[in-house]
Amino acid sequence: MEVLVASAVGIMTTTGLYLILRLRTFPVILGMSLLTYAVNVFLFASGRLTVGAPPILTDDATMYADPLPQALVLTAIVISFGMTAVVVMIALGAYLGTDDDHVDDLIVSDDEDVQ
Amino acid sequence: MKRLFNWLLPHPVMTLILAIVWISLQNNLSFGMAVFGLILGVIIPRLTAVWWPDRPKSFKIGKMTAYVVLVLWDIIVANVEVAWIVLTRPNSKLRPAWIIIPLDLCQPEAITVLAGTITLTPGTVSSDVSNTGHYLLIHALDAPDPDAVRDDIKQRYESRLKEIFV
Amino acid sequence: MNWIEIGTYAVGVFLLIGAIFTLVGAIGLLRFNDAMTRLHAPTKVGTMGIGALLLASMTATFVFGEGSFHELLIMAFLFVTAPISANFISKVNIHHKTCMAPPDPPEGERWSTSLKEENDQVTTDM
Amino acid sequence: MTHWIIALIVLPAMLAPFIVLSARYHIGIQRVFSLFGVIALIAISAGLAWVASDGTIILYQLGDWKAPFGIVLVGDMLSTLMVFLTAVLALFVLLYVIGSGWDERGRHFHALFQFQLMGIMGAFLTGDLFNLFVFFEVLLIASYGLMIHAGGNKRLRAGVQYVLFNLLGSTLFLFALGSIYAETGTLNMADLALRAQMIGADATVGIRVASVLLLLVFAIKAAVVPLHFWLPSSYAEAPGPVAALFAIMTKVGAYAIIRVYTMIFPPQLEVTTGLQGVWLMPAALLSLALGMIGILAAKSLDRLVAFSVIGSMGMVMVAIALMTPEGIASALYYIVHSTLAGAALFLIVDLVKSSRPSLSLTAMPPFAGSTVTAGLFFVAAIAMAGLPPLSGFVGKLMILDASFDTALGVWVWIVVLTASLISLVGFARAGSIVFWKAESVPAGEDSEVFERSHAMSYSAVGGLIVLLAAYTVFGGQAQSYMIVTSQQLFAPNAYIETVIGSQGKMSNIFSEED
Amino acid sequence: MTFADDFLSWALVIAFTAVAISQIFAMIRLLIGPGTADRILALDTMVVNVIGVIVLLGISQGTQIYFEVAMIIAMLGFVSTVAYARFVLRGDIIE
Amino acid sequence: MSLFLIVALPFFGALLPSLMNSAGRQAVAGVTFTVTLLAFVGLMTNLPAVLNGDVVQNGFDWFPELGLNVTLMLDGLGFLFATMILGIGLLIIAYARFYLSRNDNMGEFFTYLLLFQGAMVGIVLSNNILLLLVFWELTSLSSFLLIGYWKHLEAGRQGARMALTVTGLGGLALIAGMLMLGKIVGSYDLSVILQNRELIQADPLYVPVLLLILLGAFTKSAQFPFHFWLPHAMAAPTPVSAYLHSATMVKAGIFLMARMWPVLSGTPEWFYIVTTTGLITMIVGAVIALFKHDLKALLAFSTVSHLGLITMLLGTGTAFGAFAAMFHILNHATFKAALFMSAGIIDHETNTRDIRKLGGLRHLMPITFLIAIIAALSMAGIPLLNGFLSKEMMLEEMAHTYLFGPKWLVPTLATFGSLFSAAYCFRMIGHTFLGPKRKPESYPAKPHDPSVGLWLPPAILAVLVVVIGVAPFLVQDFVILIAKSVIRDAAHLDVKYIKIWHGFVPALYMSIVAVLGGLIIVVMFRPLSRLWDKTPRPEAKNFFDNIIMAILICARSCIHPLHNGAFTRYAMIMVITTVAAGYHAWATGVVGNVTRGLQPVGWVEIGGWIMLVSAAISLAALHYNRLLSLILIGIVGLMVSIGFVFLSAPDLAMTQITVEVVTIILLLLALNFLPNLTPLESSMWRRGSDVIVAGCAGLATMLLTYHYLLRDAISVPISEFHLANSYEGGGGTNVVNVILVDFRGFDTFGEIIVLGIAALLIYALTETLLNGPVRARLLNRAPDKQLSGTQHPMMMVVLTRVMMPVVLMVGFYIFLRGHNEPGGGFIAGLIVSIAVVMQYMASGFRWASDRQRLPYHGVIGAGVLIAGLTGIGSWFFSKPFLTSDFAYLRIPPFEKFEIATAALFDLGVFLAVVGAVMLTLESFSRLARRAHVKDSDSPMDIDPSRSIVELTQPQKGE
Ligand code: NA
Ligand code: NA
Repeated sequence: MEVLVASAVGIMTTTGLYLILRLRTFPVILGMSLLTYAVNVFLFASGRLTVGAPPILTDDATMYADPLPQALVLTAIVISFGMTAVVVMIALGAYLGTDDDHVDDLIVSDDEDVQ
Repeated sequence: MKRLFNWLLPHPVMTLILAIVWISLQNNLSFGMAVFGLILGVIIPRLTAVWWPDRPKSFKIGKMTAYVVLVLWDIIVANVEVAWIVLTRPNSKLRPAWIIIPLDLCQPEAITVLAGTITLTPGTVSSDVSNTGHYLLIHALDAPDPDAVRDDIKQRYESRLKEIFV
Repeated sequence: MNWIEIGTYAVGVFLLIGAIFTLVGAIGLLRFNDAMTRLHAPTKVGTMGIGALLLASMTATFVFGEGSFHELLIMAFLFVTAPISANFISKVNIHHKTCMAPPDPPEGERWSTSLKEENDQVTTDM
Repeated sequence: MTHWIIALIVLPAMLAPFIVLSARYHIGIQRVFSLFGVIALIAISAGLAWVASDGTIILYQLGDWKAPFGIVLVGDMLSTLMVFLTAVLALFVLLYVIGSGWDERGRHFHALFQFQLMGIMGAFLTGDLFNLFVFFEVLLIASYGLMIHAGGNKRLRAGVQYVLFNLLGSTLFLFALGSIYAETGTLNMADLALRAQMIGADATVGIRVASVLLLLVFAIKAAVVPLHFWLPSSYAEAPGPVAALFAIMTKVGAYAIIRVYTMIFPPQLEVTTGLQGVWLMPAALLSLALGMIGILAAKSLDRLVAFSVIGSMGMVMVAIALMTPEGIASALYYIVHSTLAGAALFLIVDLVKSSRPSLSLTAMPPFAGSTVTAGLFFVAAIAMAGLPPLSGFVGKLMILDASFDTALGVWVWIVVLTASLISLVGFARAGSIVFWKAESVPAGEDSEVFERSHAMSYSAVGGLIVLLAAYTVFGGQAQSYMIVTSQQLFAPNAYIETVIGSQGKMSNIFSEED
Repeated sequence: MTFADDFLSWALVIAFTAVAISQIFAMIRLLIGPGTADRILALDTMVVNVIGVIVLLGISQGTQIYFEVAMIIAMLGFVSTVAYARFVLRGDIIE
Repeated sequence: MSLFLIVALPFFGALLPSLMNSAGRQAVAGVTFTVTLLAFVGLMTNLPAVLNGDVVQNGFDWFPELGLNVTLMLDGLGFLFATMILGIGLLIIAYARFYLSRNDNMGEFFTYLLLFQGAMVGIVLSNNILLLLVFWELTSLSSFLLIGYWKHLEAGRQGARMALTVTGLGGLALIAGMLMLGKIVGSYDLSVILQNRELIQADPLYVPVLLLILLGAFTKSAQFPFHFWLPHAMAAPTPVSAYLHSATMVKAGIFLMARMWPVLSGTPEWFYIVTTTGLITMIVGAVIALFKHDLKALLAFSTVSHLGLITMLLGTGTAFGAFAAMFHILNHATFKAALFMSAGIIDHETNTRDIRKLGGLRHLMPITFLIAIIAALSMAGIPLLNGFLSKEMMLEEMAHTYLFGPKWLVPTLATFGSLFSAAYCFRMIGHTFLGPKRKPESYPAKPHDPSVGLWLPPAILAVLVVVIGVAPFLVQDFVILIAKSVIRDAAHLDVKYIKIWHGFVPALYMSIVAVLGGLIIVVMFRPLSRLWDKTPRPEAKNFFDNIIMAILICARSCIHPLHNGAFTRYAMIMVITTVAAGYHAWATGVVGNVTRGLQPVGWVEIGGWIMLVSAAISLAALHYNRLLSLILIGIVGLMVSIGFVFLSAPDLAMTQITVEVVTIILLLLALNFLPNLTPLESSMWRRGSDVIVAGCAGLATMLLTYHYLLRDAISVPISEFHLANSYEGGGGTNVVNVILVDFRGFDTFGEIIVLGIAALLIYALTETLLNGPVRARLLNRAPDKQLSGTQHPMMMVVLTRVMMPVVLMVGFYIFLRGHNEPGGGFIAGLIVSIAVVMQYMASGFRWASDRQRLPYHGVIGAGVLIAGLTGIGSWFFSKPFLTSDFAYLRIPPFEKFEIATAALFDLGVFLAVVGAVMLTLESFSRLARRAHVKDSDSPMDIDPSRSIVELTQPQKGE
C-alpha cells in the first residue's frame, strides 16, 4: 500500500512538474492542479495510512486514522481551489488583452544608449 | 387561502418527495424527523419555485407509481437482453437505427419522463427533440424493425404518461 | 440456514449480478465500433450493475446492521441523471457527426441540436 | 486575557468585508475606514511592542486550546516589532494611495489592502507553522489582487508569472509541512523546537529534509537567489504603492527564517547541522551581488528598484546567515531600514511614472515637480545603496562588523562592499539620466502634459524619508533594541515555556504525551 | 467461517475485480476516443463505477460512513458530464 | 563653541539657501556666508586651547553598540584643516555669489556647498573613525551634486559620476580598512587607536588595513593611478573646483594619511607604497599639467602633482617629512585657491579657459594678473613666496630619501617634478597674461578686471602667500604645532625654525635647477607640445569609460538573459534548486530504521493506482488536446478522491469531488476563450530535459513519502489530543470537522478569507476587463467552433427543476451533520453552489439570475463577518477568539439536538463558500456574454406546451 501511495505521489509530481514546464498557461495550470493533488496526498500521508478507520468517533472503534492531516489537506484543497480560480482568471485576462497565452513573457530588449 | 396554500406549497408532490428524501438521508423514521422533513419540504421548494414557473396542473401519483414499477421491470428485462447482445453479437451483426417518435405529449415534464424512460430502458436512447417539440429522436442499439419499437414505446409508455400528466 | 445466512447469500448474489453487469457495460463500451452504439452499453448496463451493487449494500445493512435505505437515494440519483448524460452525449455525437446522421423529422422541422445561430461562424482569426 | 494581539488580525479581517458590504460604491467612506483601520493597527501594535519590550511573551490561545493542540499567537519582541513596522508602512502607503488616486483605478482596493495587512500581521504573529501557511496564502492572494489592480496587459502577464511562481512556493510549503508533521507529529513551533531536540543522531534524514524544504519556502518569500525570479517583473509591474507595500512581504520570509532557525533548528542543534550554513550564506551573497548588479543593468527605473529590493534582501540574508546574535541583530536593524527605503523608492518611481511618458532610462524632457522628486530619489537611493548618513550605511557597518572573523567573513566583506559600489554606480547612472539628463532634452511640442502629483503623495514619500532619518538619528537606541531582541531569539526557552506551559481548555483532563 | 461468508467474500472479490476491470476498459476507451463524445461517455462510466467501488468498500468494511461520498458523486457526477458536453456543443457552458 | 555645533551648523544651515531661494540671490549668499562665518568664528573660539596644545574633545553616543559615536576632537591638524575649509569656504561663497549667473539656482548650489562644507569639517574633527567614514562618504555625495550642478552639461554629469565612482570605490575600501583597524584595536576611537602603534603594526591584518586605507586616501586625493577623475570634475562651476578640488576635498586623503600617520607610518610597506605613489603622482601630474590648454585642467593636474608631493612627504615617515607636508598643505591651499579663482575670473571675463586663445591679459586685467602671478610664482617655488619654503623643504627631504635604484634617483626625480612644476606655472602666466597686447575684441568676450567681489577673495589669499613667504616665522610655531599633532609620539621633531635661506644645501641647487629648467621648457614649449601630442599615451578617461562600459555590458548580459520573463526557466531553476538542496540534506544525514510495517495491497488498490497513473501520464502526454486533458485531470481527481475514501478520509473525498466539479466548470468557462489546442513548441531536447528534471523531483517526493510512511513520528502526534477531546471539548464526533471549526478554526477562518479574496479579485479583474480595451473584443467575439443549437435542452431544464430542491436539501443535510459525520459547511457550500450552477447551466445565467440572485458580495461578506463575529463573541465571555461552546437542546417533537457556536462558525464558512464560488463563476460567465447573441427569455429552448408563435428561439432554417 505504501509503495502505491508513494509512487502515486511521485508520478503525479513528475507529470505535474512536466506540465508546469510547458509554454502555455493552460497546461501549466493543469500541471499546477496535478502537483496540488500530489502534495495533498503527501500531506495526507504524513498521518500515515490507515484503512477502514475514519476519524469519526464511535463507541466500538479501537483506532482511527490521524484526523489532523485530513483537516490540513482540506484547508489546502480549499485554498488551492481559490488560487486556481485566480490564476485562471488572471491568465485569461492576460490572454484576452494580448492574444498570447504563452506563460513566458519574454522581454523584448530595446537597445538604448548605454551611457 | 388557496393562494396562500399555493404559495406555501408550490409543488406538493415535491414536498412529499423531499420529506421522504430527508427521512432516508437521516435513515430515521421518527415523528420529529418527519416533521422536520416536511418543514424543509415546504421551505426549499418555496425558495426554488421561481425557477419552476409552469408546473404541471395535475399529476396522478398512483398511476405514476404503477408506471415506475412497470419501467423498473422493463429495465431489468431489457438489461439482460442488452447484456446478451453486448457479450455475443459481433459488431457486424448489429442493426442500430434512428427512430423518430411523433409525440402526443406536450408538457415538457411529460416528454422528459418519456425520454428518460426510453433512455433507462436498455437498447434505446433518447437523443434529441425537434425544434417544435413534436418529435422525439431515439437511437436503438439493435432494431430490426424500427416501426415496431416506435409503436411499442407509444403504446406502452406514452399512453400511460398521457394519463399521468393530464 | 437462518435469515442471516440467506441474507448473506442474497448479498453475494446481488454482488455477482452487479459485477457481471458492470463488466458487461464496460465491455460494450470498449468493443462496439459505433459511437452511438457504444452509448448504450455503459449508460444502461452500467446503471443496472451499480444498481445491483447498491442493492447488495442495502441488503447487507439489513443483514449485518441496523438497515438503511440510503442506497435507494443513490439509485434514484443515478436513474434520474443517467438520461441527461446520455442525452447530452448523443447530442455531441450528432453535432460532431461522429455517428450515422439521424433522419430529419417530418414537416420541415429540425432537430434542436442541428439548429444554427446565424452569427456563429467558424472564424480563423481567433 | 487581553485581545489586543488578535485585534491586529481580526480588525482588518472584519474591516475588509465591512468595506465590501457597506461602502462598495463610496470611495470616500472606504478611505476613511481604511485609514482608521491602519491608524488603529499602528496604535495597537505600538502598544504590544511596548508590552513585549521588557521580554514579556504575549500568548494568545485561539479557541482557548492549549498549545500545541490549538493555534496560538505569540507576541515577542521580534513579532511585535514586525507588526509595528507593517502598520507604519501601511499608513504611508495608504496616504500615497489616497493622494494618487490609485484606489479608484480598479475595484476593491481597500478591501484587498486590509486583507493584505491581515495576512502579513497573521504571518508575523502566529506560533503555528500550518497557520503560517494559511496566512502566507492570505497575504499572497491579497497581493495578487493588489498586484493586478487596475489591470493592463503587461501587468496581467507579469501577474500570471507571479501567481504561478508563488503557487509553486505554496506547494513546496505543503511538502515541507507534511515532512515536518510526519517526522515530529506537531505543527506548533515551540513544540517543534522541543521535539526536534528529541531526534537522535541515528535517524536524521527526515528532519533534515524537512528543515531544508522549509528554508527553501522562506527563501522564496525572501527572494533569495536563485529563488527570486518572481520578484523583478511583479514588483516592477505592480502599481507603485502596492510594490511599496510589498517591501514588507519579502521581510516575512526573512522573519520566518529567523524564527525557525533560531528556535526550531538553531545552529547548535546537531541533527540539522551544516544545512543552512552550506546553502544560505552563498545564496545570500549571490542575491546581494545579483541585486546590486541588477541596479546597474536595469533599463527602467521600476526594475532598477525591484533589483535593489533583491539586493537589500541579500544584505539581510547575509546577516541572517551568520546565525549569530550579532548577525541577527544587524539583520533586524537592516530589515526596518530596507523596508522603509524600498517603499520610499517604489513610491518615488510611481511619482516619476505619473509624470513621465515612461520609466525607461533614456533621456526625456524634464517633468513637473522633477526637482522635488529628484531630491527624494537622491535621498532614497542613498539609503538603499547604503551610503551615509542614512541607516543603510550604519546597517552595512553592523553587518560587516558582525561578520568579521566568521567562516565566510572575507567573502561577506568583499561582496558587501563591491555590491555597494556597483549599486552606487547604478543609482548614480539612473538618477543622472532621469533627473539630470532631462535638462539637456528640450520639451517636445507634442509631449504629453502630466498633472503634478497630489501633495499628499509627496508628503507620504517625505514621511518615509523622515522616518528613515529618524531611524538613523535614533539608530543607537534602535540597535540596542535589536540586540535585546536578538538575544531573546537566541534564548528561546522563555518563548517555549510560555507557549507550551500555559494551560487551556480541557488541559487538566488530557495529560500531555502519555 | 461459514460457506455463506466464504461465498460473500468471494463475491466481493469478484465484484471488486469486475469494477476494477471495467474501470480500466473505460480508461482505454477514454484514451483511444476517438470522438469527444466517447471520452465523455467513458468518464461518465468511470464516475458511475467509482460509486460502485465505494459501495463495495462500504460492504466489505461493514460501514455506512462512505454513503455520503457515493451520494455526492451520484448527484454531481453528471454535472461535469453535462458541462463537458455543453462545452462541446455551445462553447459557453453557462449562457 | 562646541565642536558638535561647528560641524552641525553647515548641515542645518544647508536647509536655508534652498528654503530662501525666493528671497533673492543676495539673501541666499548672505545666509550661506553667515552660517559659514558663524562656524568659522566658533572654530576660532577654540584657537587658544589648540595653541595651548590641548586637544578639545566632546560628543555623545550614537551607536554605542557598534562603536559609532559622535565624538569630535580638535587638535592642531584638525584646526589647520577646519580653518582652511571654513576660511577658504568664506572666500568661495563670496566669490560664487558673483560668479553664478542668474540662470543658476543659487539656493540649490549653496545648499550643496554647505552640505559639503559640513561633511569636510566633520572629517577633520572626527574622533571616531566610523564617524569619519560617514563624513567621508558624505563629501563624495555632496561633491557628486556639486560637480553635476550644471545638469544640462554632459561633461558635468559624467564628471560627477566618475568622481563618485572613484571616490566611492576608495570610500568602500576605507570602510573595510577602518573596520579592520577598529577590530585590531578593539575601539573605533581615534584617540585610542592613535595610541596603539605597536599593536597595529604587529597585527597580521596591518598590511590589508594599510592597503585599504591608502586606497581610500589615494582615490580621494587623486593619486596615481586614480588621478584621472579630478580633471573631469572640473566641469563643475569654478567655485566648486577651487573649493573642492584644490583646497579641501582632495586634501581629505592627505588629511587621512596625516591622521593615521602615527600608527601606520614608519613601516617599509608604508614607506614604499606612499612615497612611490606620491613621487609618481607628482611627476605625472606636473608633466601632464604642462601640456593642458584648459586653464582649469592645468590647475587640476597641478593639484594632482602637489598632492603627490605632499603624499610623498608623508610617505618618508620622518618627522621632518611630516612637518614639510603640513607646511605645504597650508601653502598650497592659499596659492591654489587663489589661482583657481583667478582662472574663474578669466573664464568669466573672456568666456574661455583655453590658454591658446588667451595672452596679453595683463593689460586688460592688471589686478587679476597681479594676484595670479603671485600665486603662480609661489607654486613655481620662487623665493619670498610661501611655495618656495615648503618646496625647498621637500627637496631637502628628498635629498636624503633612498627608495629604489641608485641613491641619486629620488632626488633627481623630485627635481624633475619640480622642474615641470615651475614650467607649467611659467607657461600659465606667460601664455595667459604676458605676450603682446591685444584688443578686447580679439577674445571671445571683452575682458576687464571684475568687480571687487570677485577679485577680493583671491587677493586676500595672495596677500597670505606673500606674508608667509616673507615672514615664515609668523606661522612657524603654528606649523610646528600642527606637525606635532600629526606626529604625536611616533617620532621626534627637531625643526627649530623655517628659514628662507639655509645656505648652500642640496635643496638650493635642486631648486635652482628646477626654476631654470622650467624656464627653458617654457621657451621650448611649442616643439615639446608637438612632441607630446604625437606621443601615444593611455587616456585615463577612455580607460575608465571602457571599464565602466565593460562592467555595464557584463551586468546586462548576466542580468537580462537571466530575467527575461521566461517563467519556464524560472520554474526549472526552482525545481532543480529544491531537489539539489533536498538531496544534499538527505545525503548528509543518517537514514533511521524502519518502524512501521507495510500494509497489504489488494487488486482494487492496484487497479486504482493503474487508473491514476495512466491518467496522469496520459495527461502529460496528451496535454495538447485541452479538453481531453481536462477530462483526464478529472479522472486523476476522481481517483485521488476514491483513494481518500479507501484511506479513511470521507470528508476529504467529498471535498475533493465537489471542488473537482467546480474547478472543471471553471476551467471549461475559461477554455471557452482560450485556444483548444496547445501547439507543440518545445524541442525534443527541451522536452527530454523537462522529463528528466520533473522525474528527479518526482523520484525525490516518492522516496520522501515512502521514507515517512515507514517510520513513526518522533513523539505522539498532537492529533491524539484532538481524538481524545473532540467530543467532550468540541462537541462533535467527526474529529476532522471539529479540528476545522474548533481546534484549528483559525486556519479555517483564514481559508474562507482566501476564498473570499479570490472571488473579490476575480470580480475586480472582470470589472476591469469589461471596462477596458478588452470589452469590445469580448462583445464581438466569434466562437472558435461550430455551435449546436441546443442552448437550454428541455430534458435538462425539467430535470434540474426536480433535482434542484433535492440537492439543496442534501446540502442542508451535509451542513447539519458535519460536526458528527462526514460533511460540514464547506462541502455543503460547494453542493449548494453546484446546484445553482446546475440551474444556470440548464436555463441560462440571465433567466435564472433574473428570477433569483443573491448579492454574492454580500454573501461573502456576511460569511466572513459571521465567522469572525462568532469568534469575537467569545470575547464577551472573557475567552479567546473562536472559543467554542455547545449545549444540547430538546424541543418537542424534535429529538435532542446540539447547538454549538461551531455551527455558527460553519455557517459563516458555508456562506463564504457559496458567495465566493458563485461570484467567481458569475464573473467568468459575464465575460462570455456577446453583444449580438440575445439572452434567451425563456428557461428552455423548446416548450411544446406553449404555442409555437411564442417560441423565443428564432427559427433559423438554412
Ligand atoms: Na481540483
Ligand atoms: Na476554446
